Amino acid sequence: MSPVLSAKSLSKHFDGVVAAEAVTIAVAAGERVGLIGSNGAGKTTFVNLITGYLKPDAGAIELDGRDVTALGPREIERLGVARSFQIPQLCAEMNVLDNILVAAACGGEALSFWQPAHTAQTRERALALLERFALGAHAERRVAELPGGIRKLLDIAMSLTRRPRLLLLDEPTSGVSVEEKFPMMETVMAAIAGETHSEGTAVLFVEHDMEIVTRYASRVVAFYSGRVLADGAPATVLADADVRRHVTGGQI
Amino acid sequence: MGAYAAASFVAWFAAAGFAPWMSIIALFMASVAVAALLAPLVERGLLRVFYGRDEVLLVLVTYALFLILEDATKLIWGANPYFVSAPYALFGNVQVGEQAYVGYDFALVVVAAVCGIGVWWGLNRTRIGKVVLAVIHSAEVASSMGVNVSRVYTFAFMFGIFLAALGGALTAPMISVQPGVSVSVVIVSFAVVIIGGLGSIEGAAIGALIVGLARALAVHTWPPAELFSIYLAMAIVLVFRPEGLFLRVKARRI
Amino acid sequence: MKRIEALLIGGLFAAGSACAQETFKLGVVSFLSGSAAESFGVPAVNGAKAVIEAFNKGQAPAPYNKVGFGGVRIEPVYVDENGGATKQVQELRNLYDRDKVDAVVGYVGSGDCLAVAPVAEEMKKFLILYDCGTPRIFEDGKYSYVFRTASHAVMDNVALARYLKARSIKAGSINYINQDYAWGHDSRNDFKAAAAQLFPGSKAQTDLLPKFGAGQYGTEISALLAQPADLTHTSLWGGDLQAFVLQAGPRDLFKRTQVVISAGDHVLPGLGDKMPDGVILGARGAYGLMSPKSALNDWWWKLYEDANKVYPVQAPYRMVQSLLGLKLAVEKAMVANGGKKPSPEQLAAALKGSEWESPAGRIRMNLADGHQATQDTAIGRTKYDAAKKMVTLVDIQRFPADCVNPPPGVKGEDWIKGGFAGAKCP
Amino acid sequence: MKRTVWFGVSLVVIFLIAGLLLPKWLLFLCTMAAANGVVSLGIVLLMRGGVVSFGQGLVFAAGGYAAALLSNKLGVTDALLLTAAGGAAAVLMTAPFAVLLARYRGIFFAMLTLALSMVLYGVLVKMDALGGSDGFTMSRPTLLGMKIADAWSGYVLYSIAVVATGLLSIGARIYFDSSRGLVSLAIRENELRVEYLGASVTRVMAANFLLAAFLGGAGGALAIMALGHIEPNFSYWTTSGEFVFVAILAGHTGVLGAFAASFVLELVRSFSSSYFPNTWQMALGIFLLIVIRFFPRGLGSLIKK
Repeated sequence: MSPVLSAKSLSKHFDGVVAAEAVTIAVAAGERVGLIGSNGAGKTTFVNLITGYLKPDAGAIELDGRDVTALGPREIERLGVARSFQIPQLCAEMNVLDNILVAAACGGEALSFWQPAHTAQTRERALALLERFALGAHAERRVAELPGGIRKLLDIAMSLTRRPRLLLLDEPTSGVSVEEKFPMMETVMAAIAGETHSEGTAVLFVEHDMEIVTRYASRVVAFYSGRVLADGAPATVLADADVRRHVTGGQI
Repeated sequence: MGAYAAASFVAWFAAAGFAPWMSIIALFMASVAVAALLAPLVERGLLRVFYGRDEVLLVLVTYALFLILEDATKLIWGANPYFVSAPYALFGNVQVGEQAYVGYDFALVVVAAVCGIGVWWGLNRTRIGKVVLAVIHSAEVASSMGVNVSRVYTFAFMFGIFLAALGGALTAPMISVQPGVSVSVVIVSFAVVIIGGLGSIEGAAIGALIVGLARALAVHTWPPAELFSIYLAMAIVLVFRPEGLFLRVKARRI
Repeated sequence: MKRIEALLIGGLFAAGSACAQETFKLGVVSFLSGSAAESFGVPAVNGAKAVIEAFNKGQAPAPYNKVGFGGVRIEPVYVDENGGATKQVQELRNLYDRDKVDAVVGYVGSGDCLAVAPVAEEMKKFLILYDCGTPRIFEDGKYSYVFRTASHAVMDNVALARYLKARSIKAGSINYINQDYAWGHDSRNDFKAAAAQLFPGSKAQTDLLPKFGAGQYGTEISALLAQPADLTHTSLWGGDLQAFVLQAGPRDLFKRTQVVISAGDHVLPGLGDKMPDGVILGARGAYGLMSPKSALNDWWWKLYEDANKVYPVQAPYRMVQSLLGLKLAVEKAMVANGGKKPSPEQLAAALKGSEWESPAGRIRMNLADGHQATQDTAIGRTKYDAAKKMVTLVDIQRFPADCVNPPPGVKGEDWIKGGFAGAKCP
Repeated sequence: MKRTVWFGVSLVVIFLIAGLLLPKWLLFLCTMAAANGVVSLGIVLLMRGGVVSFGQGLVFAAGGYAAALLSNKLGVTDALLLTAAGGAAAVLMTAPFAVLLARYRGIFFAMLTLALSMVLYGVLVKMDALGGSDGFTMSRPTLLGMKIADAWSGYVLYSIAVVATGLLSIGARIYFDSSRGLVSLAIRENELRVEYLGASVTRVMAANFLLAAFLGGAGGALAIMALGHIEPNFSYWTTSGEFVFVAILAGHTGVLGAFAASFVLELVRSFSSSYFPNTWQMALGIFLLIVIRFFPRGLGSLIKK
């Protein structure tokens, strides 16, 4: 079966700074890929290229074999690509439930002028999703009053409302305290498992914490100054000499 | 308000027997008086409450102020017209080709240029200017570095009022100062600032030139269009440069 | 008389005004703010205040010497005309319904006149338009409750053209500068048509239409000086006219072309020595320095000058002539109905087609089936009198009403284009 | 949604009955408050999307002139038809700008709408065919083919306004509660995320602008039918400024807030000019300041709290 995502020799330069150089990666359904690399290595740029926020200078992006290089964020999302944000992008004045309802409405077919947003059916489906993220209790609370960890979870939950084929998590555990990190990732991975397509959602997550990467990634891609340094099983990539020198700095 | 104050100051100067050329000084003093009196009252009393709030609210607050000041000037100075002709004749006439011009108009251009460059120099080349720019960019950071932000706001607002009052004072000799002169200025100043891009001095200068030329061009080529030439220019600029001509680049958000 | 207001959460309801003893409530609407206040609004209201006070004390000369209106004291209610026609329609309804006025005299802006006339007609209440000049009121519509006690603007430009013809002033080429709104367009069209009749072959050159209330005429003056014409016609008035004169004077526009102003007398007191000599101007009637000699005029001149320290110009004159006409109509109606306060219908019947003496000469309601007045007018030339430190008007020529007004039933513009058919001139 | 419809209809009936008791001048004031209120409701709709139009005079004038011309020139005089025609005309006139304007935010959206409304003002003053700056009068409309008798004209125009604005308000409430309404609120707070979630921000904003234009045009038609006279001032910036003030006073939560605020403004305007003939502008200005100072979230928030 063709890969869910295939990036072919993508490159992107910002007046002299090499953000991406000949990046070629293919991701199949069900894979859990960790993207590691120091700050400015090109991880977030890669995510922004995949989601259409940035246009590559060269190379192509394919989703299920279809070229989407020229499409904008909205069209790409409709093709089943969802992303969460390093800094949670939420609607602060609205409550948690409404945020989920917004996500559900935006992904739906045509936005209706008169179909009420709050119906028994839409509420029930949204609450189910929140339960899966252990956010049920916060449904009526205003987002502005929520602590960092909860906001992170909500941000990821919103990207899951449309059962995406490819999910991009941008540093899911950044800004979350050490004790909460693992329970949060457990919840997220369990929720993703519960929500997926028949063959399972492909997940790419940008992460600095190597313990998270080794535990949750089935495969790791290491970036360094815009290039792919190594791509393979977590153990082999983390043991690679270049990766140790440029990325992990001998952490393990 | 500046025009009316100028009318009173020039009258007091004349009554006190000062020489005609002193009337120029009277114009500047009138503007300083308006700034000194009006600015703290309005800024401290009113605008302070709205900082950081939606800028549309500020537009409404200034619209309400406009209504109040319109009647206030009428209560203080009454409805009959004032003529401030002393300064107008000071610069004699200038013959350019077969068109005769009044020296005052050229003097006005010079004063405007001096003010423009002065403000630009003040903002970009002096310590106080740097502080004001810092506050504009982000008040929190500036105050954390020990800048008394509220005093900077008051000073900046007072200086703004001074320039506006000076504009009124310098126009006074050319017109008959009476109720209703203020309405037309509101929209033209909006147009100039929007065309020029918020917060940029070069932008305001270019914006003013565009508005002035648009009006003059309309008068000479297609008189009926004079009425909405300014708004047309404003609309056209906004269509091509949504943030005005000279706005600073905004940082990327994600 | 106390007025009681209860401010409820839901809304503000005004209880009816309990009136101690019978008074004639008169609504007076004119500009108390905005750009027309200084030139037309406030002087007219000052004129009204002076005259109403004189009426209430019975000090007016015969035949106006009864106290108030036929013995009934007049209680004026002043309303500001500034704020657009929409607001004026609401204010008029409030005057009739809420304040229960018996009659309204008002309106300077032609837009306001066009807006309020149908409302008064619908509410069957008595309305006198004392100042607005647009001929369209009675040419486009027919009213039984609405009257205009001043002649419309057609006569000003016709008289101007006739004055130039009578003094054979060269008019080979004409420049125009008029405010860009209905009054400006109508005046320019009327003068252009009149000039075409009286000066065949004269060429219209620059035709400028600055924004109403522009105040800055540097560009326009340069355009006028670029192609100086024999004649420069303008219908600018109030602050705009003063600014134009102040900016054009030093640039010798008045020396290089003969400037002609259709309604310019009201700026003379203010401008004083800054007003160049030899400018030909009208006052939309025989007003101020051009008013005819009469006992009534002397009384009025002294009454106004004592109260306001400046001699009356066109605006207060038009107000006083409307109040005099109203007084006679009320008193005539009271005679007919046995001394009771007249109903709007009785007032309308009394005023329709009537004539009366005013400080500016005889006012005759003989157009638009007795609803539109005609009056004599005059054109003069400015001359600064250093001794009296004021601008005087010399070489004044008077034009009887029938010479400069269209006959009943004929539209102004058609009458001019038709070569002033039926005009009776000396 | 059923609840909104029933609540709305019962409110309209209550107002119709109350109308019979009001004195004539207050009846006229309520009619104008309703007509202006629906225009401000259009601005409230836009505010929910995070933008404020300072040029709603454009659609107000477009609706008014369309209704007046239809009535005078083409003999279409049915009131409800004219109201709908006014709204449609406003939508047609603003359609070309809708997509363009949908990309603007904050003060630039306000200024561009202001500029467009002033361009229309300039054009209207220029067109002598439309009466130039004096505008022109419009004969009284008919209702379902019946001529309206003079005595009843005040009440009939009032009820036309109440019924029309009632229907439009019910529609607005339904729209506010719809998924598109919810997404508009989301755009107000984080349009980047909405775009990422798959909705076209531009299309939602453009649709909001056209809906607001329809409300504004209908308001214009209702106002001209009550006033009987239309002039370019409908599109002047001071008129637009008052609509914005009413919308701010109303707050962007409730629909009723817009009409309550409009009623309050009409009351203050009418009483300030008779009690302070010389300083009514100052009275209005002070009132505006008090409201902005003490009701920053608007009347709507009072009701909701």
